[in-house]
Amino acid sequence: MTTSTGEAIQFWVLGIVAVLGALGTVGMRKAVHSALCLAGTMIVLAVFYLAQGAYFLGIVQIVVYTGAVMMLFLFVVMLVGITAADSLKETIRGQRAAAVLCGIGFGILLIAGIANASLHRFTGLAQANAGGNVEGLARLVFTTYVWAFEITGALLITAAVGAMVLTHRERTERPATQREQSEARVREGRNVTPLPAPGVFARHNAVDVPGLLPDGTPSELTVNQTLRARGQVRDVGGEQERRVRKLEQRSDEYVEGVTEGEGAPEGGRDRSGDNDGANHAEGAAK
Amino acid sequence: MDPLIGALVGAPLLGAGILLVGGRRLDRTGHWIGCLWAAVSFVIGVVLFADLLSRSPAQRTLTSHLFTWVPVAGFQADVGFQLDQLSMTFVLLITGVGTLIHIYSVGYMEHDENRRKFFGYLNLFLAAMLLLVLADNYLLLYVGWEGVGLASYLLIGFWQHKPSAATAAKKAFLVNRVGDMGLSIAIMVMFTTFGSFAFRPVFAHVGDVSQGRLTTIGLLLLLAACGKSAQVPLQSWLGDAMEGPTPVSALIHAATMVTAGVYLVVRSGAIFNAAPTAQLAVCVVGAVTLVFGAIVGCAKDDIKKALAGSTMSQIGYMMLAAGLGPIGYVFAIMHLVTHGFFKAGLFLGAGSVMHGMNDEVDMRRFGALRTYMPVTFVTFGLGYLAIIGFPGLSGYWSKDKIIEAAFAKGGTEGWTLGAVALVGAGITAFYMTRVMLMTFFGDKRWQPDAEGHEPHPHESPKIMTIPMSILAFGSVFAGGLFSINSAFLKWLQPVTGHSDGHSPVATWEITVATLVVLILGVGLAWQSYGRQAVPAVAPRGSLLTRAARRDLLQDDFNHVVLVRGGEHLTRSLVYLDHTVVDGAVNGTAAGVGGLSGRLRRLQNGFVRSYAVSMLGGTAVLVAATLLMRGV
Amino acid sequence: MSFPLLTVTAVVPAAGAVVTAAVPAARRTAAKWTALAFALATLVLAAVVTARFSPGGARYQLTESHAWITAFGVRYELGVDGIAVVLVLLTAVLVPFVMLAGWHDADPLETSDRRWRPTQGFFALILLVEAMVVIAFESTDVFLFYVFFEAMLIPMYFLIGGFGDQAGAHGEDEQARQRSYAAVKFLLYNLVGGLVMLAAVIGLYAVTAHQLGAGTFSLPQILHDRANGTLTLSTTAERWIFLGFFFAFAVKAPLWPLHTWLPNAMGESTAPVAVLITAVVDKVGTFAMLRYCLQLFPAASKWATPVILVLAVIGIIYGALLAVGQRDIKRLIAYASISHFGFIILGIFAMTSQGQSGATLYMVNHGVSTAALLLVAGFLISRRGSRRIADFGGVQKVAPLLAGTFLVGGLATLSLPGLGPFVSEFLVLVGTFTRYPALGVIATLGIVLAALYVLVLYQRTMTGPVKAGIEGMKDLKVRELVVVAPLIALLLFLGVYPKPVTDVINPAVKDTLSDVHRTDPPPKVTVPAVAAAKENAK
Amino acid sequence: MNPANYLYLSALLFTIGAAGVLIRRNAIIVFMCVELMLNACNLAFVTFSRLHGNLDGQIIAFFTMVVAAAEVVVGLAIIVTFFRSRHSASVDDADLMKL
Repeated sequence: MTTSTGEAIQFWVLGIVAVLGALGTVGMRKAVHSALCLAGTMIVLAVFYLAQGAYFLGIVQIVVYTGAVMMLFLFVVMLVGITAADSLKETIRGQRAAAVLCGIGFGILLIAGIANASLHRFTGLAQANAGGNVEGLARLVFTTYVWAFEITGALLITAAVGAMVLTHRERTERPATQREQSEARVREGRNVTPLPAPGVFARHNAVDVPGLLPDGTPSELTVNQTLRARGQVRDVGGEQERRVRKLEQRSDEYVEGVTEGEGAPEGGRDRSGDNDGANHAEGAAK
Repeated sequence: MDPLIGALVGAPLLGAGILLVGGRRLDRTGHWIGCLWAAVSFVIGVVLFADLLSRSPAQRTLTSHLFTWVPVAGFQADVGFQLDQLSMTFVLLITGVGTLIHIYSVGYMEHDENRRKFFGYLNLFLAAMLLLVLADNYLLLYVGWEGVGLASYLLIGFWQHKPSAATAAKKAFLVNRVGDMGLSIAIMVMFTTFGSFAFRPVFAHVGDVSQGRLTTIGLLLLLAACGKSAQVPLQSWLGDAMEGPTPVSALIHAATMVTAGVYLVVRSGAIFNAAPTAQLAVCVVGAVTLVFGAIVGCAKDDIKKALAGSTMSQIGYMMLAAGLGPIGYVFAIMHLVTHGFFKAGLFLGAGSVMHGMNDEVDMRRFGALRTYMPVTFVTFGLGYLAIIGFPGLSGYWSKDKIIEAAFAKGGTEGWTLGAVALVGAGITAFYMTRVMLMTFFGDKRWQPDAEGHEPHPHESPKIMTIPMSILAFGSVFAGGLFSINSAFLKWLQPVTGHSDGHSPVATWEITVATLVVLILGVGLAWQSYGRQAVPAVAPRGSLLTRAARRDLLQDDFNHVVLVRGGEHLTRSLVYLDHTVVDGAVNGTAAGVGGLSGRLRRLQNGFVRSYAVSMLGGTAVLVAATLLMRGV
Repeated sequence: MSFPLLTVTAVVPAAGAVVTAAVPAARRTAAKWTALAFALATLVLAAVVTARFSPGGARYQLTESHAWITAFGVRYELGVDGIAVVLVLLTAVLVPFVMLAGWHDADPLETSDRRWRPTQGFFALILLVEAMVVIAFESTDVFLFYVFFEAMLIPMYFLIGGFGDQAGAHGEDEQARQRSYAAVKFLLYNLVGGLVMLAAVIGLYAVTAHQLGAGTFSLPQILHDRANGTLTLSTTAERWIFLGFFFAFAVKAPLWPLHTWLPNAMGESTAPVAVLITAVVDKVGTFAMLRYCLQLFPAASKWATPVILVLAVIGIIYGALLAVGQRDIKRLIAYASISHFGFIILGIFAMTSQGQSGATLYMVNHGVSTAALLLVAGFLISRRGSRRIADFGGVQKVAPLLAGTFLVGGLATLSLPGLGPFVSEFLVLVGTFTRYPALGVIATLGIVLAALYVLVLYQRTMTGPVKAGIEGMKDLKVRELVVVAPLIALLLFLGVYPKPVTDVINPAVKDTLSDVHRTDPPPKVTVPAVAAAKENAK
Repeated sequence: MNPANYLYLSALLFTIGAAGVLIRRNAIIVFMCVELMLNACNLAFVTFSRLHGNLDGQIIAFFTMVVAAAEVVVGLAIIVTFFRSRHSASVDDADLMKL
């Protein structure tokens, strides 16, 4: 007993996708990417559900899993951020080998088990879904499985409460006022002034663009530390310096073009502090 | 009349209950309550006696079945009583002497704050003893048997604050237990043999049982008798038992309880008659003890211990007689009764002396008391004459008959036993004279007691002397009265049966011989204790004397072999239990601990490695299931 | 569907445990009274059970049967035969006394901590144990029995480990160490036993499942199927399963040489708990030998009898000798108990009606007598604050009542005629003697040794001059009298008129013997015993 | 095509998920892998329900989803708290279970 060819094609195509997604979930270095891969696999599974006449489940799969659960994942990923844990380097000796071994062995056994299971009886969901899949499920849920259903309801509530309890952080002491913070800064003598804002001498003042010190080197202080932690600080130091050089060069040319006269002091004024010594020298020469 | 039999036992039991449960509030009246219940049982006894006399000798057996005690399949134990002439005799002796001694004790224990308890115990003893002699089956008899043991334990150890008393009590109970073991095994053998242990069925079927079994039963019963009646080899407790108050020694360790063994043998006559070997054993034990006790009696300076030795010896006579079979049973009992009178009298006398001498017991510190306590002197003297078998007095009638019977057994056995009995009579005369002389004659050897009080000997109060006098009366005339056209014999015959063995020696010859021996004994005693003064401290004495002072080293033997050995055994067992039995277990535990210590390494705490093992396990399980399906 | 009397009898104490545990920490006395009330209610129920039980009626009465774990044919089956009834009653009788005796044992030393509630725990645990023991006695389903046989270890563990008396021979912490050691030892011993039994139980299931199609644990059904031949155990299988069961019971009982946990457990725990151990919980072991080993595996029992009997006799003598050698009052009593358990097991496996009736009766008597002796000993120990015999002496002078009751308890222990234990001990001895004379005689030595250790104990503790530390000793209080007096009365009653009990026991024993296909050896001379009795009665 | 293939697929996915759980250290990813395994099971359930022609399989799958959702909520909450306390999301940092 087999299924329609269309389904077969769909299976083979999407099946591969699903497997790739799964592998990606396991293999991707960054959690975000893993999450996306997983989402993909889930969608594929949803399609399979639909294809197998489990319409309700298919939809639920998309809505609940890819919709809610995976988003929750992504959310947490953002919250937690990238840590050293993301490296794929193994730390426990022999762990990976054992894992792969067990995995393969288990998989083979599982498949072997399915292989020699007698799966020849194949009654489609034709008349089970006769009254509509959803209605069918509903009938079961509210008759045979009503008790389990209620329990799961309770479970969900409990889970929600539990999550709140876990994540809720009790503030033990009064938050420090701005004044106190500044006083603390003075006391400790580290960057007494407010932190420099990012984006100084910047084409645009995006958060991930570090501010530059007068010599044009980017200051890490100016960037949100999360970004720093993730190493997502945009590398702009070199470019800016180059632009400063260009500027000076052009101004020099302009000074030469104008020759002696009123242009010089502008030039001198224009020149940044490191040329002062030269000015004095010239002054002395006169 | 049957319910009365129950009442006979019940009365003192009730008394004991009242006194022991009643508590301190009865302290002032307790002793009278005790006497009352004892007297009640005596009265009942007399009534029953009258009833028996009114019947024809054949119908003189009353039985009353109270209730079924332990019914289990074939094992039917009943609480039932059987009152026949034999029991009756004992009942009268026990209740009679018992009551007298109750009354005596009122005076003797006057200054003891636990007097109520004392009377409670005495009543308890009466009840148990009556149960013993009235039971109609061996198991119930066993109850009484151990009951008297308990009472004796409580009374010997009555002054529990004295370590010696406590030890003596314990010793008595333990030695008795050894005997009791014999009795209980005997009961088991009876049960396996006859399917019952009640007197009637057992005695009825003695005929159809192999002699070997009967001998076994007989010997076991003898063991029990040895324990209770302080016969060799289980006699060692009696001497120490004198730690108890003197009335106790008089009642329990002279008149009644110690004679229970004789009762047992006579009661089981049917069995013994059919087992000559056992009978011979009884005779031998009796004869040996007879001499043993007599020798011990000669050496002791403690008046009570000397009397205790004498008691052993006299019971030896009874056992000997009982062992002789139908010839002797009657005389055994008769001697038992007369002995009950005069020995109780002697003990009460001794008690009265101690009462006057600040509880001094060492005869070497007495002397010349006859003038200070005349009544005691007279009663004690009569008792003395009775026990040495002075012609006409009780002892004469019973003891001569026994010696006669011993000879009548015939053959070498007969001669030996007879000779022993004869010699015994002589020694008896010797040590009793010794006691008499050292206590009442000679010069004063009084010494201040531990607190330094000078003794002021004085006659005991009436309440003590009256019972003594009555007993003295008994010890003078009982034997004679019994022997008037052998009334006692006729009375007991239906129960014990009797056969006149023809003795190889004529009666008058024996009487003469006895008298001769008697005079020899007295003379010898006079020679050594009457003529020259008694040293206040005991001379070292001959080897035999020293041995005799130590109960012929019996105690030393027990101490070395049983006590020391036992201690070592238990100590080593305790050690073994701790090291070997327990050690094995703990060793295993330690091993497991070490192993787990190794395995613990696997627990590196990383969730993932645990997960690996889980997956591996699952894989194995799947594999297993698949294989199972494959099979 | 009649009223589930047996279930209720077990449920009431269980509920009592819950209620007691729920009593607020501050209301200690309230908790005690609640617990006592529930215990008494249980006693009433047990009495009702006994009254409703008709000796000589159906073998198992007041039966209840519901499916429990249908997959494994485990049923919730209750039913009592004569033996069970007696033991249930014994348990129900003893527990209130245990509670009264331990009235102050679990009072916290300092009540500063409001949440600390040892008292509630103590009494709740006792009730819990009672409930489990009762159900174990009542169950006729092997698996159900097994579950509670094991489960009762847990509360016992906490009772032993959690509530030792402050009277050790050593320092405070050393004593705590000893106590936890004892508790763990108790637990491990019995768990090991239980494990072996579990294997046997599974084996039994396998056999039944294989032969009857559907596996069952129901005792009546198995007996029935054996009877009509649909179920036949192969010799080897029967022997292995028997050994599995017997091992567990022998540990619990305990039988030499599996006894070493008992002295520790009894020595370190408080007297009431010790009573609970030896007089209540251990009885489950001997009871189970009688019910499961003999009834389920008659052939194997007969096969193992010689060894078991020898072990039992060794236990009798060995226990008694060690008791003589002890320096600690409670350990002495513990070893005495080992000796007595030897008697019980001897009686059970002698396989004569006297032996088994005697053994059952012995369980009752031993329960009562040991309770009396131990509880008085407990009062003594709590007064002196020490368990060492050497610390006592001359008590009878200052506390005569205490000494007297102690003596009575001791006399019961050495089975003095007129007190309960004598009857049972003698029955056991006779029962043994009729079939194995030699063993009977050796066992009889035990009564001499019993006298030895009891009297030595009494002499060293009670008599002689008053020792230092004893002078001010108070005599028994009213509460303590209320505990001891009834027990002593009970001992007297059982000694003088045990007929009511034996009448209940005998039919059950008869059935058991017929299961084992054993009959009493007939007397050499065929005097029909009844006829003898009659002849004797007239 | 034999619908049994769906089962093979689910077995494959399950195994991959399992392997992931064992290999990855980032708690979140581990968690995702668990989800993957659950989904694989669901697929099997649905397929079985189709094979047997009744909806019970789907019901079970449905319940699995619900429970999975609850589990995700709690699990992620745990991860977050763990990260707060340890500043790490590595499962290896939670190794207090040893000794």
